Amino acid sequence: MVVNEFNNKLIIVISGQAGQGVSTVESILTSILKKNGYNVFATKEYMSRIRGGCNSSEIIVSDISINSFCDKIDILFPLDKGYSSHLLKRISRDTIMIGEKGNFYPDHENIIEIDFSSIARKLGGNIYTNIVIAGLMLGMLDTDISISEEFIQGFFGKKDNEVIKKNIEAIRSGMAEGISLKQIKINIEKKEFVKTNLLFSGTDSIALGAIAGGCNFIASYPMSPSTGVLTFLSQQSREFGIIAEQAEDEISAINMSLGASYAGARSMVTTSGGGFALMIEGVSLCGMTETPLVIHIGQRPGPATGLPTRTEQGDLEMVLYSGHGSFPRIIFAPSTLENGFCITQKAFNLADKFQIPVFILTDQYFLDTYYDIEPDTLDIPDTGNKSCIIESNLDYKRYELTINGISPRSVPGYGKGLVVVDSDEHDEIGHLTEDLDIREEMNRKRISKIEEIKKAIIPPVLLGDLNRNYVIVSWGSTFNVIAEALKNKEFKDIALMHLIQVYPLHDSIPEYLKNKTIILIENNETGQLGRLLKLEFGINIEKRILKSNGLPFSKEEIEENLRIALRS
Amino acid sequence: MVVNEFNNKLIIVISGQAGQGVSTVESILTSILKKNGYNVFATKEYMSRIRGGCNSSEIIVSDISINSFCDKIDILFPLDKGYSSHLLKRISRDTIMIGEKGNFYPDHENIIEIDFSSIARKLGGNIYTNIVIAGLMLGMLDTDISISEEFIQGFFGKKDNEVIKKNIEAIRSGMAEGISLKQIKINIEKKEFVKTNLLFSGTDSIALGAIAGGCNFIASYPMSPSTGVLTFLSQQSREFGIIAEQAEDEISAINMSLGASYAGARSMVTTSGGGFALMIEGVSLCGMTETPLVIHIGQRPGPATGLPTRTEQGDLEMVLYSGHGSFPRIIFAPSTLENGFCITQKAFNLADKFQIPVFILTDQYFLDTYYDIEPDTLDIPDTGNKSCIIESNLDYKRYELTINGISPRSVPGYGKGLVVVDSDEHDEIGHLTEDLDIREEMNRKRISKIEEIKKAIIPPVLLGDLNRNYVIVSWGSTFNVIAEALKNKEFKDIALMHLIQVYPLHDSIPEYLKNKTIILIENNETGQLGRLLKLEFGINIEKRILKSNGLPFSKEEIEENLRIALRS
Amino acid sequence: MKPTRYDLGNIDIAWCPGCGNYSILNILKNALDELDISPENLVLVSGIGQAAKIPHYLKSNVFNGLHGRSIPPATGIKASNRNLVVIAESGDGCMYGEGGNHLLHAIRRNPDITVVIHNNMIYGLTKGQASPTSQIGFKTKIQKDGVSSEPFNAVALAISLNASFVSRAFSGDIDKSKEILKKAINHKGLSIVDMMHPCVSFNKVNTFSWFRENTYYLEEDFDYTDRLKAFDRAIGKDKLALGIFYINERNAFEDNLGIYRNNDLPLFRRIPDEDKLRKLIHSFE
Amino acid sequence: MKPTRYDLGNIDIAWCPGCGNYSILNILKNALDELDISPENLVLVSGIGQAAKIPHYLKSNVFNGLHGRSIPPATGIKASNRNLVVIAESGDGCMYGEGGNHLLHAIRRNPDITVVIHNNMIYGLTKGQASPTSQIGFKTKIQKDGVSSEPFNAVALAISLNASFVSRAFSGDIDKSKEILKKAINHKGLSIVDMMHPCVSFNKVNTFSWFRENTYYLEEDFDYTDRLKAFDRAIGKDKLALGIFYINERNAFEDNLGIYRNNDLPLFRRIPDEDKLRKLIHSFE
Ligand SMILES: Cc1ncc(C[n+]2csc(CCOP(=O)(O)OP(=O)(O)O)c2C)c(N)n1
Ligand SMILES: Cc1ncc(C[n+]2csc(CCOP(=O)(O)OP(=O)(O)O)c2C)c(N)n1
Ligand code: SF4
Ligand code: SF4
Ligand SMILES: [Mg+2]
Ligand SMILES: [Mg+2]
Repeated sequence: MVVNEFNNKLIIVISGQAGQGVSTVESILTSILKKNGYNVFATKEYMSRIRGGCNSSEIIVSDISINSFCDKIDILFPLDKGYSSHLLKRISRDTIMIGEKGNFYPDHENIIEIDFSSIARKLGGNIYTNIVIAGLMLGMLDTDISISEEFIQGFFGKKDNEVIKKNIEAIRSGMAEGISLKQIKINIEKKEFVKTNLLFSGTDSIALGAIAGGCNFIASYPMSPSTGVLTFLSQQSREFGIIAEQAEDEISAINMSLGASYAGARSMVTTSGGGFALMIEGVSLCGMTETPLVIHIGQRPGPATGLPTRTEQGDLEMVLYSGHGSFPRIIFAPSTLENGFCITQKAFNLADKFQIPVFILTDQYFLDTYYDIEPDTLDIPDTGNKSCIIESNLDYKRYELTINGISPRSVPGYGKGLVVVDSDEHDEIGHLTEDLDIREEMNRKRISKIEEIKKAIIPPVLLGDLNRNYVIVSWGSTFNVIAEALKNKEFKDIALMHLIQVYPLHDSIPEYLKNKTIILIENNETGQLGRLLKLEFGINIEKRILKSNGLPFSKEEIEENLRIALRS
Repeated sequence: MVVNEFNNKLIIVISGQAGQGVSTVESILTSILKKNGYNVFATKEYMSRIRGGCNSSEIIVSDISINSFCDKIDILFPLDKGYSSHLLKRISRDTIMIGEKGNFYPDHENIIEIDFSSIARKLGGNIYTNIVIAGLMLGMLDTDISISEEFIQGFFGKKDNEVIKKNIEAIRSGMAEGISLKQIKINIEKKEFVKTNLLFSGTDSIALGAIAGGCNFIASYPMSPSTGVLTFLSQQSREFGIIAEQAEDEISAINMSLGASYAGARSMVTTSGGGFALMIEGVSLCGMTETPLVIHIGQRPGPATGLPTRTEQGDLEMVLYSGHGSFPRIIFAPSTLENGFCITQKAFNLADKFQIPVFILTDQYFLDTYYDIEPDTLDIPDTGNKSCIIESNLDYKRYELTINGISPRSVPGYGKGLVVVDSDEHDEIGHLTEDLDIREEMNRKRISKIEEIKKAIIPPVLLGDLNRNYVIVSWGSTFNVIAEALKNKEFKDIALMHLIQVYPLHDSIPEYLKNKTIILIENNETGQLGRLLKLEFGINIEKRILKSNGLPFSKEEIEENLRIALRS
Repeated sequence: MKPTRYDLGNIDIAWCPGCGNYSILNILKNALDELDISPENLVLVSGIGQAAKIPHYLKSNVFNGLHGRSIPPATGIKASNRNLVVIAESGDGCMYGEGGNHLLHAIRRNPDITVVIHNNMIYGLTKGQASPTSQIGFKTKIQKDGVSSEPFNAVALAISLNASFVSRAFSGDIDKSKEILKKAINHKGLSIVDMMHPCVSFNKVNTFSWFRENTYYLEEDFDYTDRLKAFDRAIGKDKLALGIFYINERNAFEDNLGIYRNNDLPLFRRIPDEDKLRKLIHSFE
Repeated sequence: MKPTRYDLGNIDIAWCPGCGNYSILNILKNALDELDISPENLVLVSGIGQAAKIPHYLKSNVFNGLHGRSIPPATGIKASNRNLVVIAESGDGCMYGEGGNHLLHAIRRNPDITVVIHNNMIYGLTKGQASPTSQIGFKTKIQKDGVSSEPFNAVALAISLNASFVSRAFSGDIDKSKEILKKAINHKGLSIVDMMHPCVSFNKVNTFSWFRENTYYLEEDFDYTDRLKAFDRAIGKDKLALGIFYINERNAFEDNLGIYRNNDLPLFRRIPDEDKLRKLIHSFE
């Protein structure tokens, strides 16, 4: 018997048709493992359909945080005989496949046949198959059955006791199988503190951050992969006093949210590229009326409908230049889950302060990725006194000309004044004007806010010391995977400059990049951040690692490409 | 008696409330003067209202083409006592005001009082006032009454003879006044060939160019200043077999036009920035489905509704980055009326050839400007055989992979094949796919068309020889006014590089600009073309002449700013 | 015109002399006055067009947004602060053309706002193209051969969507229209007032006297709770009926929102609950 | 399922097993077959959603456009080539939600196209949010407290807009629905088929048996030229009527276009007239 030993880290992939419950296994397994003290990471890739096709989830169990997608698969659980070509490419000879006869990749040798279905049927039906598989992994790893039981109780909480009992039995049966599997040995240390770590997804991080930022209004139209934020806030609607409305279309969504903000709500929209395209006139209205708004865009590959359930960092330029006319904006792209929480919170505060649209660019990969984080990395600030809204007096002027361009903002019904906003060019009160001198003043006022905004730019995240010869430049969701790849000693001459605020850019950037060989890494076709660096700072980038087939970068892919970059 | 003498050139401005007929005087006067052999130019500025306020038209009569807006006013006809502040600034002590008591600018001395209304009333009513004023100018200049008569007959063609008679009388009365005005002497030579010159506006040039380009479908939603193109094509609908449909909104407009194009129409839309914002998802659909489309954008100042009837060159970046995902596009910005005609025609042919969106960026100033041009500058090509549409056979594949990325395009009902197009990522036939390898191939195919497109880039227009130290860079509607300013000998060290195709950029550009001091002139806030030059070629521009108060550059303003640029 | 507390003094009004919009402004001010709504508590929301300029001509809070998009912000405003009286006003092109989808779904959603459509059966500000309500055969520069689309019947449409309050008025009848408007504003839920008015500059067909000749009022005792009868009158071919067609009392959108069940405060007066947030975060352990 | 000439062979269909969409595909193919429409002459236009994938599952020309935007391209296609049979098919979210404005104005415009709405009363592809047709109280992850908006009644709405052909069908009744669809396709002008179907994955309320229990057919001799009666049936509270509600014969959009008066050719076969262009240019002298 060949014994496969896994130390410190194990990469599991579960694949199957949409509707077979790949996601269920993922969420059960990651939760229970984390509660046992294992670091976990999970991400999924899936087709744009409800049943059939081939989806997969990757789960990494480890003894330190490894929060990045890997190509390598240690153990694959195929729930079905279909594989998408991109999954096939990741299966090596060493990959152990565990599953039922008929589901294995034809020529694969490293297989362990377990008839999950028959175990499940014994328990009462095929529906327990997933739980048995989860149980198997829980048995192979060192886990405490009481934790599993408690979790299962919570997970199926609303169902009757019979259901819960059956599922616990399924876990137990799976565990028994797992414990008896002697061909695989897993040595991963558990840590006490991890048990109380938080485990949530990118979607959760944005939605939680919104709540922390005081969000109490969201109007949006469903669109993958951004819908989860709306769903989350809907679920918390009563608890936190949030109006969460599904609009008839994206145009309505942004205009409703602007109305709400005008009336004093902290409001946001969530959408993806195609839906955002429809909001662009509204962005311009936001800029013209100086109404605070947070716009979350979960990016996915285009053009048009493109690949609805895949990932890409392709909307930066569209967002940057969205809306006719000149007005300031801020664009954030969170790097980690902690950061997603903090940035979103900050977005609301800055939108309010500067009275501008603040964008948060995530992507399918970011939103669908889960891993455990330490609770105190989430900074919950004093949310009470943040609002910049003032009470108006009788001669209130919504667009009063001020030195920094920011006019004190009141809302209707708060004070004796009137709050007048207009999409036409307007005077200080807000009434429409065709006086071209006032036009120039108002245009200048709006644009001049950029100076204040620039004082608050988030500096880039830097990894590695300053005397390395190479610097990677990247942004948003690629942070973890790049940082992980850089742990490899081969790359000790490469530092990382990762941007969380992609507009306006921090002015320390050119200094850091001076006399370095820059390697640009972006999950898009043309290197949009690279173009922006060129435009803003005249920085020329020769080495570019780009990808736009709808999948995120894997750690191996980054490593491979860095090797090429170092060589060439 | 002080005699004011005007040689070679006379600048007339008529100002009045909306609804007072400023435009009527403009069109009567320019037409008749041109038919007499004078070179004429006219442009207007107006408020976003139907009655009241203050609008004005400038008419330049000259003996050589002077096709650019001037601040200077030789003679002002105030139809009303109101002046907008921007008009006031243009009135100098030398400006002669001709009009009725009460309409003059309070402290102005150089006035000629003529009671136009009472002359008009004698003829039958106030409505003849405008014609009398036109007549006055026709009398001051050397014009042939029979030409005026013939014109008036055509102009009021559909009305009864009495109306025509009265109007001719009004012209005569005005002329008599004009001839007797001895304080003004005008010496402008007439030229025989000018009589048969064409006189039309920017709007006309685009619409005529569309017809020449084979346009037979336009769906659009009214929006200043772009509506005229839809109106023109509607008027010619029967004559040229053009479907001209007013859509319920801009989203419908672009999607209807894409449907038409898919079925084999040569189609276009016309809109302005705010309406275009709503079309952006459609632009992405155009890129993804590779459906030819011409998009005309009459630019006006933003953000949002902004200044609806004013001018700006502010939409370049929005257009350039419009639509999520990567796909090629062409952006034109016509410089002159002749060019508007030719470029629009070309736009249809290139859209068809490359199966991409082709943009035409004009602006209110361009669209509302008239001047006479020689007929043979309009190149009417062999319109018959231009279509690239092929008949399909049974195994037709709409997205067949080819070397240059361009797949032969058929239309439904033409041949035995089926034409399948999809906004999702698709295979060669056109059916939706989630095969990520095909995705990469298709993405590459679409993007690769840019190579073919680059072979056909229109080189920049160059004025002045290559060894001058300064080069102005500009684009679109500013051409004439800059060229006019450069005639001034002060600027003999300044050459002009003017772009008609603003994307993709011609690769000769950096060569021309090497070792020169560049002066960027753009009618927008941030110098958008300048940014594009920086991005594409790394060209840094220090001297920038920008304007965004809603008015076009005047010749004097260009001169003044060039002087500053040379000094600093 | 009797002075009201909404008067802005000597302002430049961009409407053409003789336009029906002046009467609508008058009707609006008087209705508000009689309902005793204070300017600080009033929000007028509009889109773009000649009609849409109305908020600039009286004392009120104003959200003058995009063409076609007056109803969504009005909905957002009312939901965020139920104490405000929110009126969305715009032209027929704005509300029925560009904004058609919002009207449709707002009727379903039923926020407690009043929607006043200045219906001059034409696009005024863009100089005379057909609007959705232009009659068949109506000729314009763009509709050269005359309009061929079925005119949009907002009253019938609203009834088909089971709207909460549906009415039609004519700017020429100041008093009657004022009464209709007052009822519309007082009505809890979305109220529609299709306010017909002449455009003297571009619509030479549907003139003041055309409206006089082609309209009549629903009987005093007309049963506006009968949906079918209301529909019958709405599609009447001879003359356009004026008055209140249909009232369907239902909960307003805001009142269905969970967030107001235990807390009446408008959103801008609320402070986020940190403890709850901490608890929520801990639930991810 | 009997084989038809529209079959594409062994293709991967992305619908869930048991979904009503399969029946609709079947109904469509058979209707087309019986009407003897050749695939080359047929254009299927759709938006985005589960329903909107249908054009990929049969032999036809296809324009699979954007979410909510199937009707405008269908209109443009038919106008540009009247010889084509043009059918727009998409989900209820696509047609009634995102695309509501186009539906509204297309009914007014009346192009000769058939509009089939796959109405499963839910957003399928985006995993189960309420659609405009979801019933009051219907709960989803987003509509946590249940839908509170009045459900969208497309049949009533279409009648209120004086649509040319208005019908409702149920995917479970293959033969009856096929007959309705055939009449819709044959009808000259815009025909609406509100095709109800169960979504087995997300709509656990409006199931196959729910439809069976909550629908009935209009009588054989129902007078579909009576607009008021049609409306009465459309708003019926007890059960949903199926069948043809209303037919209003009027000219189709394309037939009103001047361009076809003396020339029958589709646009792609026409050559621009240079002489006329020269003449037009000279008119500016
Ligand atoms: C997105 C967009 N499209 C088009 C326009 C141009 N536009 C301004 S007002 C108007 C129509 C006005 O008609 P209506 O709403 O009936 O108002 P009226 O002027 O007749 O009162 C249009 C098309 C615009 N401002 N924005
Ligand atoms: C502009 C835009 N907004 C949102 C989406 C996301 N989206 C895709 S399908 C869909 C709704 C599907 O519902 P429906 O039209 O009823 O079709 P079904 O899946 O139920 O057949 C949505 C919201 C999109 N593709 N484009
Ligand atoms: S254009 Fe018509 S509607 Fe507009 S202000 Fe003038 S008369 Fe009134
Ligand atoms: S999600 Fe619903 S509508 Fe879509 S295919 Fe599945 S069952 Fe059918
Ligand atoms: Mg109107
Ligand atoms: Mg649906």
